[in-house]
Amino acid sequence: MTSKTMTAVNFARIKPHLPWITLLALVLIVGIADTNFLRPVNLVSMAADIVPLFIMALGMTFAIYIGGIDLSAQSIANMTTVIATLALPSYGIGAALICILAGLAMGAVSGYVTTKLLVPSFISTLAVGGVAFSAAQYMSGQRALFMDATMRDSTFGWMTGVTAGIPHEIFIGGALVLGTWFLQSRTTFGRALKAVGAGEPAAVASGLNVTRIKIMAFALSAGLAAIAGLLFSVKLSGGSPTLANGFLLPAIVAVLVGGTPLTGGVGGVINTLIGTLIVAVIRSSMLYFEVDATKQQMVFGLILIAAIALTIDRTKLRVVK
Amino acid sequence: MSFIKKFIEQETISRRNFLLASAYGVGGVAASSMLGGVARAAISDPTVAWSYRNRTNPYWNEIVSGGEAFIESLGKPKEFLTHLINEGSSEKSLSDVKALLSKTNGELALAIDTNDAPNARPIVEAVAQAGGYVSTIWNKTDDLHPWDFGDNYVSHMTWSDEGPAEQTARILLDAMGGKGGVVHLGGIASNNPAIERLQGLKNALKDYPDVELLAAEPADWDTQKANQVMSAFLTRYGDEIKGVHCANDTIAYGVLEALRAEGIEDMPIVSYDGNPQAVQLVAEKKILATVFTNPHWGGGITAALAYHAAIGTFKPSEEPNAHREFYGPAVFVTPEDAAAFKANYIDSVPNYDWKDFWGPTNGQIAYK
Amino acid sequence: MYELQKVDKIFPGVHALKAVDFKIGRGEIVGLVGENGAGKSTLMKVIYGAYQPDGGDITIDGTKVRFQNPRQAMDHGIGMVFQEQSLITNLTVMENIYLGFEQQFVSFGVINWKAMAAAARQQLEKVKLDIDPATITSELSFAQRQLVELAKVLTLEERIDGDLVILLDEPTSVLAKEEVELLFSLVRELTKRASFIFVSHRMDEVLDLSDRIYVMKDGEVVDVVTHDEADVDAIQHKMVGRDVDKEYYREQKQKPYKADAQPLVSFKNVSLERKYSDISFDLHPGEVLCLVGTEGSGREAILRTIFGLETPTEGQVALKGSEITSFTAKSGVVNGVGYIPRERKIEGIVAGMNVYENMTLSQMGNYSKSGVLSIGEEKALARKWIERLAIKTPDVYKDCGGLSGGNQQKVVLAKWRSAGSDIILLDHPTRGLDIGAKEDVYDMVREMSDDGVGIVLVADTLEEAIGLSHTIIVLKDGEAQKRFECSPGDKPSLYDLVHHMI
Amino acid sequence: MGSVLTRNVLIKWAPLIVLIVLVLFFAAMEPRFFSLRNFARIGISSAPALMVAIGVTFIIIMGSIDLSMEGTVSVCAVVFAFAFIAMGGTLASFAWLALPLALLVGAVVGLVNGMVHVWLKIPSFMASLAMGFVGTGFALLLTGGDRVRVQDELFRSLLTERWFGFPIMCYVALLFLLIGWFIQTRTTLGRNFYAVGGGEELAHASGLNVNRVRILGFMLAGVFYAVGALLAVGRIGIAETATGSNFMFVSITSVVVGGTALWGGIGGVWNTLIGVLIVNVINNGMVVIGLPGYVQDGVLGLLVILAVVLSTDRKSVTFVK
Repeated sequence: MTSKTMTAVNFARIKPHLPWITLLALVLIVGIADTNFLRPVNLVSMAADIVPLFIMALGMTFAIYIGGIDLSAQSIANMTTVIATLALPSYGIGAALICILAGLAMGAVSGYVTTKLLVPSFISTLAVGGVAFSAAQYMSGQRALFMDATMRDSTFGWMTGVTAGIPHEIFIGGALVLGTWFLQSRTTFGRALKAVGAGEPAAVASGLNVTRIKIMAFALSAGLAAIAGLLFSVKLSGGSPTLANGFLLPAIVAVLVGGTPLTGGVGGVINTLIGTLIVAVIRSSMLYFEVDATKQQMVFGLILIAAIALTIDRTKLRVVK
Repeated sequence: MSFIKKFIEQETISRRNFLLASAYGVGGVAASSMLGGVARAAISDPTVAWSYRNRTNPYWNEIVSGGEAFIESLGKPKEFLTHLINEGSSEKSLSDVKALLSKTNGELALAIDTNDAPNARPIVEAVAQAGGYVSTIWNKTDDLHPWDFGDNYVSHMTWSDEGPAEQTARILLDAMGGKGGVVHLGGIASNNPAIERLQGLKNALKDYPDVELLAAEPADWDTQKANQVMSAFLTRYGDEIKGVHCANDTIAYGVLEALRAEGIEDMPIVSYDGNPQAVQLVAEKKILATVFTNPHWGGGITAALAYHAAIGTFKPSEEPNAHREFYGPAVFVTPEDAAAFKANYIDSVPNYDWKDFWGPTNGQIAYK
Repeated sequence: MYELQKVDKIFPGVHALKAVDFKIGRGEIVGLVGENGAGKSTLMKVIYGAYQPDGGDITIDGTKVRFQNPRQAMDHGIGMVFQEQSLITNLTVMENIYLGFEQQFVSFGVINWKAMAAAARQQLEKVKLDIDPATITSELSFAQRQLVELAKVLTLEERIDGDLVILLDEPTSVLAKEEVELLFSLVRELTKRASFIFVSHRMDEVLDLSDRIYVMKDGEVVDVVTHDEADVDAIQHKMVGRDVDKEYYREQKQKPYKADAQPLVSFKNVSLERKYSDISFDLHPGEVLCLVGTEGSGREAILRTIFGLETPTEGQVALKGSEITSFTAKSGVVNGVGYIPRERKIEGIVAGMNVYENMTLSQMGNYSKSGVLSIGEEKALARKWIERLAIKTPDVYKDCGGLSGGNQQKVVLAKWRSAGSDIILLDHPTRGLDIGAKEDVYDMVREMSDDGVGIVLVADTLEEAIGLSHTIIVLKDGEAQKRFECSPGDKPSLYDLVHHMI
Repeated sequence: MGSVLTRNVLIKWAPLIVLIVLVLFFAAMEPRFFSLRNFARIGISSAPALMVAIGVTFIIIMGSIDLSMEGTVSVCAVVFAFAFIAMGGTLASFAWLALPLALLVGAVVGLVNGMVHVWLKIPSFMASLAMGFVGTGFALLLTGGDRVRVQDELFRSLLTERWFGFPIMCYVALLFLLIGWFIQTRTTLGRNFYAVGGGEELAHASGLNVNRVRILGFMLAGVFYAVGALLAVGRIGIAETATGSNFMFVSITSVVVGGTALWGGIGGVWNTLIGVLIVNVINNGMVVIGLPGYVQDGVLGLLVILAVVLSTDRKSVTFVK
């Protein structure tokens, strides 16, 4: 074997690890610039703060994993901040259940419209998101709503508490990533998702109920978006139809940077975990490098291009569209 | 090479903190102390930061210019002010503040609009826990008060928009001759100022039985959206519209252009915020009135309050409640005084005394 | 004229071409045969410029050339007619013909459609195709499209001064017999203007058409024979490296099926609008039932109906005696139907999933407890079937997209057989496979029959259909024309079938 | 044969029929909707959106997607306004040079976008999303957040001067629509978009320089975004970082509603015209018939799903993502 092919083989071996190598490199770069960044306190608190966004990205992963997209996630999170705040006084912990069910239902509608009415998910989820946003506005009476602090703490205090120096958000995020990882890699549903993402016609020809699987994927995506909204609502102790604004694009970016491309069947929830952390680090790095306010967005875009260029595994992409 | 020197210095200081923090972590010392809760009397040289929505809005630009003017009054370059831009995302707002608290070890004087009211509590809690100082404007929940946080939550300033909006509405309704239809184009529907400004119009309408509120639609503080909504209003109500009540100046621009497209030049319009461009339009009588909330002063004084509390110039907990929660100034701008106003506030920015914290304010916040 | 000398091509881990010498003279038709993986397609890609050789020289009329891309090869008169349908179906015929070479019809940035149509009509005349060049390609039949592709390559004639070399990669795979003959007569006629390199799995066609035949095995040219010396057995021997059984279709292993047992599949006057009408048959355990007909005669639609992908508009379908009311793939699978589709890479395997994931895809319920997969059991199953069907794969973790065609087919077969499917639908199961792999498939068909599995077959060739089946139903335009019983030694002739097909 | 023909004809005209039905519906609900002056208003709000949508139409025909339009529009608008004012501030002076300059800037941004996508082999969704951040960020850097007013009466005659009841900007949009149509039907580049969308690998094997077509496609799209930017500035007389806001989802929705398929190869600029009109008629109509603001997002979503279901030839595909 020539040395050229050797390096090619070695690079192929490194490729799957590029996302976390990128993450590590970014952490080190920022850490060298300012060692404050590397303090465990800071890293833990950064991780805890990104959890709501991470949960939404986790859901988004499933939509993207089957080759679709979920643009309704942010509106659904908005809606659940309102539902959670409204339902807390009368239903207590049941409010959480209502939120998740509402999310699942909205996602199932997106899935139905995509699979049965053959409307591309880009459009169907955008439209369902509009419905969720309208619902949020209607229910909230177009106002910001507040949870009663004592009621919040007695019902949902466990979500925002701290144990042994670790904020509970991290446990929630960790539990969800473990759960979804198990779902993705150890269950028949996860396997079916992979088949649908990587080769839908073959999945059909193997007798899988592809329609149902896709609807479930969109429901799961919206369900996790609802959990993200719920957690955010508890964290902020209130709800408003615009509270979760600004979640959508970072969540999509987190999934993509993690190495789950839009072609489907590749990547997964662990990738999204890494991708979300990359986004969090890039965001903090703006502060640590004292990037000028008017330049931040441009710098973010440029780093993003570099990060995506590094992390995507092009061997799995047949055609780059 | 200076940056290397700076790096080494920084390194030496932060290494100490790093080791300290690690020691806490390893030793498993009480969790709360690990996460901050640092109590300190005063900070000699705090980082000063302003956290706001975005840079694409003239209102926030004015806020920032005030913040920078305050920094320059300290004899520092205006780059000393750290900008946290949340792009309308409460999530980013909170994350950025926490990141900055980490970076500065809590040695922070923060001025902030928390973007959405529910976001105020976690931010204030985080700053207080890290031992920083924070002053907020606009958004906060009614149950959150500076005096519940000792010195660290320095102050909250907001503007009561209902009264001024009612007064501009009266100017508008009078200009309409007290009869005909009026439309309202509002901000993002759930934003507090949007709600108050619409309420102001409704209050005024009680005294004008012959004026009908034809419609009130949100235009999201956005010029282009306002333009489209106004166009549609013209179709629906046509000549019935005798006046337009706008929730802010940016909306008014869109409304003016929609009217201009139809060749309507003399429609009575009032707006809010008192941006330079709007003041100019008031002088030209294209807009009948706007309300100047002096964002330049607001931006400067909010940063100044947090800063001076941080360095110990005054002790917030020893100040009366009226000095912790108060209304900001509101100045009416009408065609008669627009020229004078422009000369005083816009063409030459006044040199404010950034230690006169409460001079121009409008009394303690009252809750309904 | 065109010559390759000691050409090498190396991929990571594979020496794909080993010092290949190849030449073609003016007006010659050269056949290229070899098993899958012998290096035919690599050689062709080197010839038309898609790959650059790692060693050796390419010369045209003695001058050394090196092509960076297909475009440069075209500029030297080398064109390719692709195996897969390579016309872009949403474009018009003339746009396809001149794709990438529109510039000649452009003046001041504007395409002159009339000039292009006139030129395209001229090209179509060369292949004796009388259609409007402005027709959208998707409206053409497969045979017409194949001719358009040839016409497209023939545009080189006007563009290039020197000689032409045209590669034909499996041009006959979608053509009916008489269409093949038309194509061959065209090719012979065109040798006045061009040389051809002809690649096909159909040995008879290669022998029929070629002046010389290159035989490839393991990346090497193992023999070159002239038309007159050529002998099918000798060539196949060289290709495979072993004797090909005279009893190619395993006719001697054909056993009578259990005609008295309850039918596995029963069609009673079944119709599907615009696909087929009034079809009736019974499939018994151990029976191989072959559906014969041209493309679009309704063969595939019947298979898809049995599997549950199509819902018939009339008639009754019963699987194992129970009538089917809801037609879904799921119900098909539950009733023991296994579908081995023609588009192996698209519908057969999931590229990107490994061997065991593919094998259990249709039967995950058997390898899971309340939705949780038992991956250990899956791997055990895969190892068992890898051994049983001699699937060539390094391990069970290998991505199926990276397996050869024959091994992919075996994985698909293992998927259904391991799940205990006893109704197997085979749609062109040997398409694109080399002889060795084909024989493996024929063996498996017989083994399944012996096990009492009922098989519905849509064969790649008529010979295959005749050789393998117990029963043949000839279809034309969606209607059953004739039913043949094919016991060993008493099989219908090709002519009998063709007579009813057209 | 007859039934096939009518089905094809129906599919071809379905988007127009949807548009007509919508117009009649709103006219029935509120007769004032059906007036020349209101149609002119719809025309004004449609004109900039149409330009942006035509730009992205070409990209979508190629089977790619472009999410960079918000950034590109902002950059073009801001550069135009600065140059216009610096060079004299009225069309009667050399400031007219700012118009071609804006188009040039659009082309350059599109070029960079295309190069990032093609050369770095990053899927267009991600590349253009990141480039959108860069564009908006660059516009912010230029303005520092300020708004730039363009008050020249001559330039503003785009809005104020009317022929046959419609302002000049509608005719400018029409002119560029015809140019787009010309590119689509009569130029090599335009036809090559369809080739790439119909079968990228096949087109490549036919000797087509697919990468070049892609990059040129993004460049062309950039030029149309620039025209959209000029009309947007002409409409409100202000250029700012937010000029490009909200164009992304609206333009892609319009393209899909018009019957251009997201998987490429089908559709064209006339479809996009109809799509843009459908979306703007809905937006205008909802306000005109007095629908409360908070339900408008939801109703828009539902109507968009309905329009896509009715106006797309979805029989040609077996599944949709």
